[in-house]
Amino acid sequence: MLRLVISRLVSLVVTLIFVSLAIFLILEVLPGDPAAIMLGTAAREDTLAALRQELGLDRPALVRYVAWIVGILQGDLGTSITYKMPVSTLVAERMAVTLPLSLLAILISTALALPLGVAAAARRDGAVDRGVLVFSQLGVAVPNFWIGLLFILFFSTWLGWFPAGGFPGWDAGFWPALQALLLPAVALALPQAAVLTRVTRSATLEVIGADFVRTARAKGVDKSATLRRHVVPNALIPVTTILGLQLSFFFGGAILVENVFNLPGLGRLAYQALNQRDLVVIKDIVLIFSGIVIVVNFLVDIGYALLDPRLRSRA
Amino acid sequence: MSKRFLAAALLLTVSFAPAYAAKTSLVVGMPIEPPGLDPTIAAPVAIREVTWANLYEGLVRIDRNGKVQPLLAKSWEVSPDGLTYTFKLQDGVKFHDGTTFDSADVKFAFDRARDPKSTNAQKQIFAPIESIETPDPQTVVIKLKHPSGNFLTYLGWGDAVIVAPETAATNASNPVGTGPFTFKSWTRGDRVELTKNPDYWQKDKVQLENVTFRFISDAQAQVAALKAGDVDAFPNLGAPELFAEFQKDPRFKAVAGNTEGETVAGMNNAKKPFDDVRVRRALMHAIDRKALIEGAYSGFGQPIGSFFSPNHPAFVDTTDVIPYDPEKAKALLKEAGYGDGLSISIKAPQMAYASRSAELISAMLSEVGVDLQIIPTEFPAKWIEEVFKNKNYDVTIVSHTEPLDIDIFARDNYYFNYQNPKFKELMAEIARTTDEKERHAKYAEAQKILAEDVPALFLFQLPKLGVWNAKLEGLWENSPVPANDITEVRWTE
Amino acid sequence: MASPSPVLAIENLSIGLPALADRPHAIRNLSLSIAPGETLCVVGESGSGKSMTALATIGLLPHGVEVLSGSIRLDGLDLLALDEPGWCDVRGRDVGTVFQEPMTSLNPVMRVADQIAETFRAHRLLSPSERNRRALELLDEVHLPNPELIARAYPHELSGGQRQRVMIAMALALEPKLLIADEPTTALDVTTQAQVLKLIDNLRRKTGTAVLFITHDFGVVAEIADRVAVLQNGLLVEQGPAEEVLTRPQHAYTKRLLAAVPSLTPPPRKPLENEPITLMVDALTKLYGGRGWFSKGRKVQAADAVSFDIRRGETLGLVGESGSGKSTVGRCVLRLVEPDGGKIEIGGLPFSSLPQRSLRPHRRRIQMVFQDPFASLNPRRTVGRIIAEGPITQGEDPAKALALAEELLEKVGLPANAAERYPHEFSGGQRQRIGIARALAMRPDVLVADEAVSALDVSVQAEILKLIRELQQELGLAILFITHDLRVAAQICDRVAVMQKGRIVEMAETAQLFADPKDAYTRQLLAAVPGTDRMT
Amino acid sequence: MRGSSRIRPNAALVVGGVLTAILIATALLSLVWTPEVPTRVHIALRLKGPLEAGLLGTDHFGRDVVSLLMVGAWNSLAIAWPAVLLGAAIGTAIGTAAAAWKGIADEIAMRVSDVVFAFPAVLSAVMIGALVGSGPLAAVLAIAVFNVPVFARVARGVALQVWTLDYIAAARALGKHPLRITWEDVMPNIAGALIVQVTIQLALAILTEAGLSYLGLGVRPPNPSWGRMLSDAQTYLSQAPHLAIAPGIAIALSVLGLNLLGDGLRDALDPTLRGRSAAAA
Repeated sequence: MLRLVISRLVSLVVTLIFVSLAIFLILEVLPGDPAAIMLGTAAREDTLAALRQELGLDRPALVRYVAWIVGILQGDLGTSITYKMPVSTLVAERMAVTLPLSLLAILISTALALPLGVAAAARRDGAVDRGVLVFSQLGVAVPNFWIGLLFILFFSTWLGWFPAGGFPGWDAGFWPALQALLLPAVALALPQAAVLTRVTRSATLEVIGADFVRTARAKGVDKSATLRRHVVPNALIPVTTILGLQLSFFFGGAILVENVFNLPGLGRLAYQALNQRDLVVIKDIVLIFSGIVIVVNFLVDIGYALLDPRLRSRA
Repeated sequence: MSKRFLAAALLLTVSFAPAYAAKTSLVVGMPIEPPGLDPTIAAPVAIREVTWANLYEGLVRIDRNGKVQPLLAKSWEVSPDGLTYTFKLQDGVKFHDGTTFDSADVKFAFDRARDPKSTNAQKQIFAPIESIETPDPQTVVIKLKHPSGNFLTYLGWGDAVIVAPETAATNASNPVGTGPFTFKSWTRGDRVELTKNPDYWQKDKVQLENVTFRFISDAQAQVAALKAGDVDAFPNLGAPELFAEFQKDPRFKAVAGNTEGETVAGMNNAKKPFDDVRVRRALMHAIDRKALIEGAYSGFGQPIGSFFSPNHPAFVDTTDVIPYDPEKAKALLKEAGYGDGLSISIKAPQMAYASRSAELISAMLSEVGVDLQIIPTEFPAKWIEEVFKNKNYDVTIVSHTEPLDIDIFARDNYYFNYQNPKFKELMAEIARTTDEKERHAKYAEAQKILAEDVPALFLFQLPKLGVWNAKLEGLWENSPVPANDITEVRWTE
Repeated sequence: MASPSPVLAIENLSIGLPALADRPHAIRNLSLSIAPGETLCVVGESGSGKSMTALATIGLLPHGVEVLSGSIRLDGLDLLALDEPGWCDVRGRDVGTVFQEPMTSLNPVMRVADQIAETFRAHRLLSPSERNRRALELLDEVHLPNPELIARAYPHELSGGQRQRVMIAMALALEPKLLIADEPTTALDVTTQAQVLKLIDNLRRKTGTAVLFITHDFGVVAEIADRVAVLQNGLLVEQGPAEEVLTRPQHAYTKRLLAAVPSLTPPPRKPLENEPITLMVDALTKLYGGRGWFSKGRKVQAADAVSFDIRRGETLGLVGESGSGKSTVGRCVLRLVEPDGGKIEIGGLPFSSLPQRSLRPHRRRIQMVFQDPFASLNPRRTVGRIIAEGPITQGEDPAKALALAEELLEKVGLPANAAERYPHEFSGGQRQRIGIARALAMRPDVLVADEAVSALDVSVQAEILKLIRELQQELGLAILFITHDLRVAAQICDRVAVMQKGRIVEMAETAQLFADPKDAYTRQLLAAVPGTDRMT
Repeated sequence: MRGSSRIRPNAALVVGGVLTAILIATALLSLVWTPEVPTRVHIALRLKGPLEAGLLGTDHFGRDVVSLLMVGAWNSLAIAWPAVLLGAAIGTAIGTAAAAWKGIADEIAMRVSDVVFAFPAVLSAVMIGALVGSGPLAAVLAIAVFNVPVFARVARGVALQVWTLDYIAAARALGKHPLRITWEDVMPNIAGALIVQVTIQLALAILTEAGLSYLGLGVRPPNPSWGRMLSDAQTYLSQAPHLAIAPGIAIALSVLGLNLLGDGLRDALDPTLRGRSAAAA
């Protein structure tokens, strides 16, 4: 187990280094001078030069890369070019929206998908199964931002039940904040829930057909206990992997959904920072995004091993 | 039925109850969040819309009619040669951190702004300054190298507000000025909160206790926030297509005013075929400004024929100089040698007004045989790089939101690549002219030159679509400078 | 028939298959009965319906397969009339079941003790702590060493034999009246098989449980059965006491099946002394594992200084249990797996020292026939193309190669028009013939047959063995015949090498090895071959 | 019966095939005919509801929504197809090569695909848009980049399985070069899985394209695209909800069709179902 963790950790670090290099190189060749962008159309050459120096843009690329990485290792994400404040603070504020949003979405998606998938598989070709099939096909086909638009149309414009967007902040209280995140989270969750339902269903079906399930039934274990004790624990294994992979979709989707619902989240920040060429912020956010995805997949691997004793003892 | 009526009546009483106590808080909506809160080190308009006149004050201010008024300077004298300005400062003014405001602060603020290392976005304001003297704490004497006709006006802008040496470095995230409100908090991506400055030097003018600026970029969300009462005022609503609803709604006041934003389709005057004035005029003739405004801005916004804000006293209407006339356009194109058609491109930023205008212009030009390809170019990053810096474009489109910026057509190396010695000379004269009347006459002449020469396709003045609670008073209808001055805003009842 | 009050009585049972299947019935009008303490072997080839009978008895027929008529009575109780809770009551308590696949029949994420305890739990018997205690006792009863350790283990940590013991422990936990064993030893090595068969037999004697034992292997039948029922395509063709059926079969099918079981007595040996040595293998070594940064430790010595040679026209058998390294040796000899050391010469060609690139033109000299008739033929190519491919690769004209392929097809007993068809249109035995034709198309000097008949039913097996013998005679092939089945080895090999843990422990002429094994392991293997006392 | 002809039609295949055929037919038809010129601006007719002007009304420039949707179908496919095919070609090459040679090459290929996977697709698309200029090329590249690791993994996964099969060992024993084995023996047997993946990725590509043009990164205006129609519609949500509903349904039906087609093909081509009957064991 320890060996597995160490080998995974090494590959995690290697991947992170690759990712950070990739991010840095891409941003190096990105057209657009942050200084010129900040100062706008009225800027003069000497002002620009002064700003470039202030931002450290005149140093060689390697120095900036090393400085960036060293800074991150020391917990210093640098200072935003446009906001003139520590990126860590900026990110922390935005994270307070995106993280709950993603977690809520994952929660909704999982809470919807697991029972539906298992129920559909338990009674294959039954009414539930057919319903689930339709749901999963439609869910996958519908863009999350369009669901968001429709939600706004129905729940905000026509019914007036929910705010059309925006985020009151956690200061405004837990419920108002949660309410503002609910529709976006559902919009974000539905397509992924559809995917997850399908995965759960087929994983469950596969396990239901396994020999050991027949063994359990032959022992006299009834259907529901077999499902609970034998089928679901084994079906969960592939489902966790998909959940890990989906995280990247949740973050990617967050950019769109945050735009639709006007949420001050990390995705919007990334999009704005890119338009403003706030290189410091973009670098950090992309690294954070991909870092989270990589770390979560690492955790999924470990979790996988915890769920599956066969992997636990191997390596 | 009667039961329901009773319930409704009860509800009404309940909901009206708090309104009797004079409301002292205000939530102002803005489409764009400022990237920082120091207008003296960065360009974005949103910075000024939060801070100018609310947090920071300058020696003078621009009022809602575009006129220069005294502020931190209670009076001033200008020497006859236009080179020496002597300002008398207000007494008893304090910065939010408790330090006293005096002439040393003025000197510090202006020296900081004109320092070579300064990143002030309007350094040309300070360029003419020869020296700043502070004979006593209440007097500032500024000597200029050469006369600057608009010097006083410039000092009313956000770029020239007075900051204190103790706090200047951190103003971007923790602003300290002399204004009627003090900074309370900033939730990035969402809101900036201000509270009343208890030590403000003209405290009596201020009615509000708390002011919140909320940043809502999405138009639907702006409307929803207004209707839900989450936001009391949206001085510049992002969605013209939704503005009409508010005009009909008695709960709101909806005013379409003017901004300083001239929306123009700039052309690369150094590049063929735009070096030929016949082509430029032909393109101008091909554009139906009324339809354009209808399609791009739901009919709001004033058509312009030159590059000058209707807010300014020197404005003249030049839309008739080159009116919509597709036949004339075709004829001119033929004359210029493009009778068989012309294929050009427009680099259009992503802002709705710009991309929509580009689509409409493309459609209009196709009627006179010009194929205009649209190349989306994100603003500011890509636009500044490709269009503004490298001048790698045929046609582009943006709104120039700085006040009184007609002189950009006189600048060398500006992205239009426009060279007109006569116009340049006129601008130089204006700078030297201290007499207001004379200056205005020359501005009128300049407007006519541009209208005839068409260095850019002059389209419309960006409107200021203000919507606010009908019970609010004191908000600006036009914006001669980018600002949300809330000093004297109050709730009636 | 045997006893007035049978434990299990199946009468006129018919089981229907889904619409798309190749026949309408899995079982037709089957009647069987088992007396207390009796072992009934149901024997038949694949597809005979024997497993369906077992599954019907515990009410777990697969989706789409249904009982059409007939009755199944357990101690007088009409099983087919039971509802779901009723079935749950019967399963585990009255009928215990052991399935074929030890690798997949236990829940991989549940500890062994919990899986055994679950049998009690399902029937609401005993307290949790008592269940665990009983689980330990049961593990001990099935002779598992270290019951405490095994109880805490997960299935993957046990060997196949250990898992089958766990399965048996589980099946017998509630002392059922009937034990159903569905091919419980088929996936096991021969020595393990012997132990498990003995265990089942002992437990039956001890508890008096009736056993329904399903198998395809007459050796196993001979070892364990009191009575035998022979199934062919869902029909019962013969039934009777084991002694009678094995020695005096009545039905033609039973006779054919019994005749196809290879004898342990080898045929007379061929004179080979004057033939030249075609394949020479010297000190072949292969070590698995040790690759990657962190996977040190798990190293397996799959081949440890293996040396042998084969003469023209000779067959050398390589026998051993799973994991003995015999397949690795086979693949190393072809250099499909790169050996770590040692020398391979084919007719004087230094086969082991050539780099892969210059090896390719010489590959025709040694060819292979594989075990799995389904995985060894590319499903997307026509049979003709599959056979002609080798010569074409070696530069033969395609048209000629295809003509040759048709000739070869006839030679291996398939019609020439088979060349235009695809592999899935053929049965397992036919596919093995195609695989042989593919190898022969290269005109090889050496043929390696890796468990080439292991996946086939006995009747088919006999035909393929005959074909190989004939071809060898005609073409003078040197054959390395890898098998785990000593009966097969006895019939086809001139000499036999016994492998254990990567080494050849004994190599001798077949007759001599079977008559007078020198090595202890060889003796153990021979002793474990089932059915030796009732069949030769 | 031949191997290639053993495609069993099923409901998903039929419905998916029909929907996809309609999508492709509409796209192709838009090249030669649309009810109105899709770029023709008609300010006087702006924001008309369905049937007030044209079948599905007009947008904020008075353009005919049906015509826009039709050309949008073409543009959607014109980005999705090349992007997926490009990604599939490169990814399959990488994946099959990794499976054939294993070892270090395999390790590197998989690490790189991890890196690409770690980037949220939309974010990398925005970055590519910033790099090559937002437009169809950026969208194609961005979607292709994301498809490379997908296909590399799928191809590697199934190819590795195929490489363990005995017919590959047989082919090696015949002296075939690994490249030739990959081409003749591996490719035909992983083609089914790849085709299924192509349809699924096409569906995803249409979704991604819509997302990108929603953010203003796809096809250039005035050339219509479904995603941009949605983003334009957002500001007119209360006045003209049909503008938001029509393109969404177009996207959903296209994606649904391709997904169903993929599922149907998977069932029809599944090698585990082939040659296996429900015979008694």
